[in-house]
Amino acid sequence: MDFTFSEEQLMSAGVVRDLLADRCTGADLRRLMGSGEARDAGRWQAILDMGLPGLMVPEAAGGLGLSETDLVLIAEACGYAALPEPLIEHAGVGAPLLAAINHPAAKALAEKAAGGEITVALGHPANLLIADADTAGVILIPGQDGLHLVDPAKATLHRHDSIDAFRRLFSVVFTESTVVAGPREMVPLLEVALDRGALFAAAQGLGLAQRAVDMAAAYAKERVQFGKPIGANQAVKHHLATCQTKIEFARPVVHAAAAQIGQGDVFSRSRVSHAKLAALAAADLAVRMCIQIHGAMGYSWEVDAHFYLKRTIALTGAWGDEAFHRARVAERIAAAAMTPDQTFARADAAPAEQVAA
Amino acid sequence: MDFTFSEEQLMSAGVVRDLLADRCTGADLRRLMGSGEARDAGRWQAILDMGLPGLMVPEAAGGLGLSETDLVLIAEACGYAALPEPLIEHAGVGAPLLAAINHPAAKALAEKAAGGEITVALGHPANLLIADADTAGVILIPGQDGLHLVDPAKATLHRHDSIDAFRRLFSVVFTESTVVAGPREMVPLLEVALDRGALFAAAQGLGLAQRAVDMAAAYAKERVQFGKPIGANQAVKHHLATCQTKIEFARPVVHAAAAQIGQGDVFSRSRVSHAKLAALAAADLAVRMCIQIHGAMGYSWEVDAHFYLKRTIALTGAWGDEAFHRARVAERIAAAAMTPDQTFARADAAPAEQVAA
Amino acid sequence: MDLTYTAEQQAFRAEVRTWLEAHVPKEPLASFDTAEGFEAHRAWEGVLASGRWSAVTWPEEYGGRGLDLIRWLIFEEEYWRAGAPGRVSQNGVFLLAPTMMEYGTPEQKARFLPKMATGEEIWAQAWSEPQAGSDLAAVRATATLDGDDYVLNGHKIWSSRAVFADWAFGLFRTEAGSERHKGLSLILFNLKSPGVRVQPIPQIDGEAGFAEIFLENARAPAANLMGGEGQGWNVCMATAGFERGLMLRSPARFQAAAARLAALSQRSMPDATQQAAVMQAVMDADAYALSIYSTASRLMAGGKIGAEASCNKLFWSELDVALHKTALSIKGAAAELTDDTSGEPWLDGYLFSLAGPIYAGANEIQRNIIAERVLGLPRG
Amino acid sequence: MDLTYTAEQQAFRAEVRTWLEAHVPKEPLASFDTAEGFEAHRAWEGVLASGRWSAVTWPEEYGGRGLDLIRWLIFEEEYWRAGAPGRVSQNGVFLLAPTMMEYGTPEQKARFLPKMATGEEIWAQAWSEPQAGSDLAAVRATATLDGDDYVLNGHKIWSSRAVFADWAFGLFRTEAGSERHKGLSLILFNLKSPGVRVQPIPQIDGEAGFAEIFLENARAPAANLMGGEGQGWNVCMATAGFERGLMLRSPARFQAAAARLAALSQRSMPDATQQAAVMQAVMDADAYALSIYSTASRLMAGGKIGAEASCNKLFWSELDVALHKTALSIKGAAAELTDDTSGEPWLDGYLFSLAGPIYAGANEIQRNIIAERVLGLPRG
Repeated sequence: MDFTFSEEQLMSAGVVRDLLADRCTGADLRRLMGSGEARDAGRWQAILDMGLPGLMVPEAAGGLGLSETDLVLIAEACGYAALPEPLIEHAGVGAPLLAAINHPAAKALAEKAAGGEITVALGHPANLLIADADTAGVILIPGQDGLHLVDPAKATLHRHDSIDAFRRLFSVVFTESTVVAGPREMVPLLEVALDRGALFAAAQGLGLAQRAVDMAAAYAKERVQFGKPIGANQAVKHHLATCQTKIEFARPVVHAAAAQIGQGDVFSRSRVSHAKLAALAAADLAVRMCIQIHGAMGYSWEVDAHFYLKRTIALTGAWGDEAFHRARVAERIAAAAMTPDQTFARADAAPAEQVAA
Repeated sequence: MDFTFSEEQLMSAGVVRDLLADRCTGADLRRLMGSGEARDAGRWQAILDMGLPGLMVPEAAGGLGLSETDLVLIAEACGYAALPEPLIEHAGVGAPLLAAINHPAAKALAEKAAGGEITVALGHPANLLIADADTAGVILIPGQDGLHLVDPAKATLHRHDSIDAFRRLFSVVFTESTVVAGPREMVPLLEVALDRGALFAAAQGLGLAQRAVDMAAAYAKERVQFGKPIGANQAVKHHLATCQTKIEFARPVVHAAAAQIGQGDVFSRSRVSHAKLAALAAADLAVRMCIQIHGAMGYSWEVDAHFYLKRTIALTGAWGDEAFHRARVAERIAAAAMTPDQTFARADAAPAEQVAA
Repeated sequence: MDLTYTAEQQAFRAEVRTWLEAHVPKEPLASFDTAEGFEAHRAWEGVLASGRWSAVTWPEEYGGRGLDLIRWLIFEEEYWRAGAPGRVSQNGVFLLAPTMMEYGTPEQKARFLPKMATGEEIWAQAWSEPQAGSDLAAVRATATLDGDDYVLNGHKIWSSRAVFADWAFGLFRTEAGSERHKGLSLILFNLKSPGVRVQPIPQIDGEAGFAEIFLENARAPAANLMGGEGQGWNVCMATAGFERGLMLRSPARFQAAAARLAALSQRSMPDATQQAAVMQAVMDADAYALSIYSTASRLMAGGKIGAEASCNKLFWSELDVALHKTALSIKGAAAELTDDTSGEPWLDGYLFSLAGPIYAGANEIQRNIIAERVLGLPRG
Repeated sequence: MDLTYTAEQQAFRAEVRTWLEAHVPKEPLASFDTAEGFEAHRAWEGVLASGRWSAVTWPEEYGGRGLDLIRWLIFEEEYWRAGAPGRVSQNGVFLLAPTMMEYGTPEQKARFLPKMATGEEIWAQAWSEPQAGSDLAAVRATATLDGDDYVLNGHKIWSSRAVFADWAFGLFRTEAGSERHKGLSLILFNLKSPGVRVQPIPQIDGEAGFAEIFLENARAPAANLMGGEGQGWNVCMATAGFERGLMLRSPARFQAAAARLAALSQRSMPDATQQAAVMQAVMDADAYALSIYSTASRLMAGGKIGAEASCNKLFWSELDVALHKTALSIKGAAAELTDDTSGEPWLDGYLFSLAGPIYAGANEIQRNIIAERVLGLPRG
């Protein structure tokens, strides 16, 4: 039982955080939006240079062979910066999914995906549309007959606008494709993808929440009304303390979900769902409070709060909406006893009674 | 459309409020509790002298022939004082029920009930037990074969303890009784009783909520910590402002429910239920905040807050619990359109289209 | 107490309904925060005025119908029931006009009210300044008498509708060196006059719902002073009273939204949490309506609007956020889409609701007011 | 990161479970706020101590097992799973002892800790005074050195367990004329000694869970000063750190309550609102447990407990109220009955939960602390 991150994990996340603090500021976001381009080429290259796209791809497939626990803090950092590029969906969901497919057409692309030369977009029943399909090198789309590998260049993409301008969502129509996994193989692949998608949405939610609190606290220290900084008012303090508390009790759930996701049982699924619910609820409250504390400023385009607000709205509905994740928590409650020794329950664990015998 | 009380209604409530401010203080409550008696004889006599027990009994049956609208402010005043005597259950539910029964055995007692010579206790399916059965002159108990009129002296009463020491709750076993209403007549009688019971519980809840806020505000003005009255802290202000807002938006619902209760349709039932939910929710928050603002004092027996807390707990579960009343609101939502012109909808009203035609 | 409508009130409702059915545009107008939408909404104000429905509570001489508050509520219910357009002239008709009725000169009323009623002149409010948000008394903009004119200088901000509006009413310091609440005056000025520069401020949705107003030696006739020199704070507070009170947000608006939410919920498969939230939203919208009916009755019986009106703002703004959040939660993965095919603008409504707790006195200020003026707690 | 228990940790859990199954009283003990119940709980402390389970994290020399925090958590999980009695010696074992380990003299540790571990001496805390509640620095009680003794005078209040306890630890002003945080000292005194009068204070449930302590020239040996004269505030804050932190409320307590709530819900017919609340309670109890595991791991890896520990108190106290409120809501008409036949003390639990947001630093103070120390907002 060790609920701490390694030095390496903390350090990698710190490097990403520093990179994004430097290259993913509000001004950077506005410039990218103005350009109409999908990615900031320089920032994306810097991300590729860190080897992040292949972080969760097995070493045999050209990746770093690391796990969700190694990516979760990085995902927080990306949420903190509201990163536009699809690093997390690619590195956390698409690339490892592609690498897990036992089919030559997939194998042929897995190394490129690991290196970040191409990104992988995924159609998933939990999502209405396919994110970043236009910039992807390959799109995976489930069908009745299995998982289709689609070349974006040979498909028809129709963009749907999200309130978050950096979300590039598409409906995809295709005629040419390769079925790379049969219906039965596809199911577990999609299950794992959903859990990962939800986990990393949660992690980004944590980052968004903390960013909103930090931004509001910074403003509250500076903005003077009635002759004192507004942050000296208990109302402002207590709003932010409530937000910070929500963050503090979402964070360990997200981290535990990352560590337990591999169990793939009712307990780990419930934990992932709890993580997503708690982290996005924290983000929801924090971004609203951030806007509120900024007053009319907070409601203006000029202040960055709306970027965090919109990303929060998007991630709340992505990779399983609230009702979906609450249902998974309800399943766990119904599935087995919840005595206090069951915090880290696993479906395959010997009951404690047997250990005692 | 006139949503105001008459001068007489306001005045009567004022008289009751003054009477109870004088004769139903915290010290009075403690003295009564110490005595082990059911009622404060002097206070009860003063209430009888005002003619309140027969307020809703028809004049022909010896009452004042008034309506729920005439009693609702008085019920608020009784809640404000956490009155131990069963004035509201008797005057608002028991006495008019007895007077509405078309049977000689009931008629024979109705006038006594109107004069307050005896009180009427009622067994109702919405309640687990029968309140004030021991001091009642007559108990009405529904059965398979209709409504039984029971003489308490000839029944076996077993008291069950409520957290509210002034709630006298009994299970009643009887062998002798008179069936005063057949099963079919009984149903509407019990429906009306339930709505009245819930309405007046709501009104008392409003009173409890306002008492808790007033008490907390008074303490917050006096109690000094860190060199200033604690009421100067925004946290205390905002807690109480939130409570007061809940009261302000429960009160008109309770008053509207009193005015509409006679409709006896899905709309008026939903309004009564909304009133009970909103008023008791306001009371719940207000009593907890009252305790919180008093600090450790608030958690002590010496401060009166616990009387209001306990009455709130009792009234929340009485005359239909929260789930019951939410289900009635859900019924109304499902029953008919909720366009903004339907605020005062009635089942028997001609639709506006027809009025226009 | 009698919560049934009179035959006359029912007939009035029928009249309103008939007129609206004949006149409400079948397609929603473009947002009034665009140039095109603003003019479309201005034209709708003209249509309303042609039926004498644009300012129903005003005296007839200025284009109103002299309706009592209950009929105003009935009108609003029918207006929202019909899905009629938002009111681009709200700042004028519901905020400035009641103040002008009380404090304006006969000349001001004759000059401004009729064109306000027809939409010929649309008004913006110009109260806040960069350093005077919640702390409105920190106003620095000045008005200096020069002959028959006030010369206006300063920088107003968060002025809603100002991008396209014709006139504005603002708070100015008329006494040099005065501080806080003293020495302020309410002055009406033309937004198209020389020395006035309006700079749109994009909101979080990208639309320019409000603007900055830069005043450099702009001029307003001295006759445009309202309520007396140095009386600006009191006059302004009277306006704020109306604003927080009845007319800023008519209950029908929230009841219409709650009804849409209930319908959305009925055709979706909400989970337990969402069902609970839908029911709460419906109850809260009703409670708000009942409260306003109650206040309206009290006012009609000669009572006064009190500090408890601060509770209104708090209640509807929080209800509005919760209601729209619930809708987005039910929409789930579709919540983020701006081209949502259902035609119900839940996302826009949610973004708009977030302004509610901020403007017209932030909710933190409202809670202070309730605690201090209603409950008598000491100032901090 | 590895969230699986080691074989040793699993074996430890099995050992705890086996011992508890053999020793936990089959019937619940009477409340420790009654004379009879207090002695029954004291006896249970003796039974725990006989198995060396009464203070598992203490060093072995004082009666503990020197367990790390993960094993402490495992012990607590099994303790609450077994439904074992509440800990009457909590003030001593979990509050005073950690402070004594850090600030006490070797003589103090040898004198006090072993008897604390066995329940022979049960401790009360004596911090608050009538004018020093949330504002603890307003303490007025004095301790004046007279020969080898401190002479204690003053009036302590809200002293939990003091009605029947043997000893108390309290904050006294040792420097005459000192103000606020200066000149305070932490002194251990015997509640049975002359000049000490303990007056029970009935709580809202009628039981005397706390007491006033009147000190009139009571004496405590100078050797009972802990942490140095004038160091009382710092020592006391260290205690508060532990209190708000890990040990005041072990997560297993809330998980056990949440499990009971889920079971209650499953055998009742909760409506949508109640179902949503049950699920939230379960998630919150789990979140609290995960947070404490995370903190425990960090501390074991050499990290420090930080100001974010203030979040703990806030979180568990609000969770506890919501959880019990939900249970009462589900019980409906039966909620008010004190002789509820289900045998689950939801009503007692609810009343008890209401003390949570008040004691050990009211939640308002906790929010200030979080805002000022964690987020760096300016003091008011």
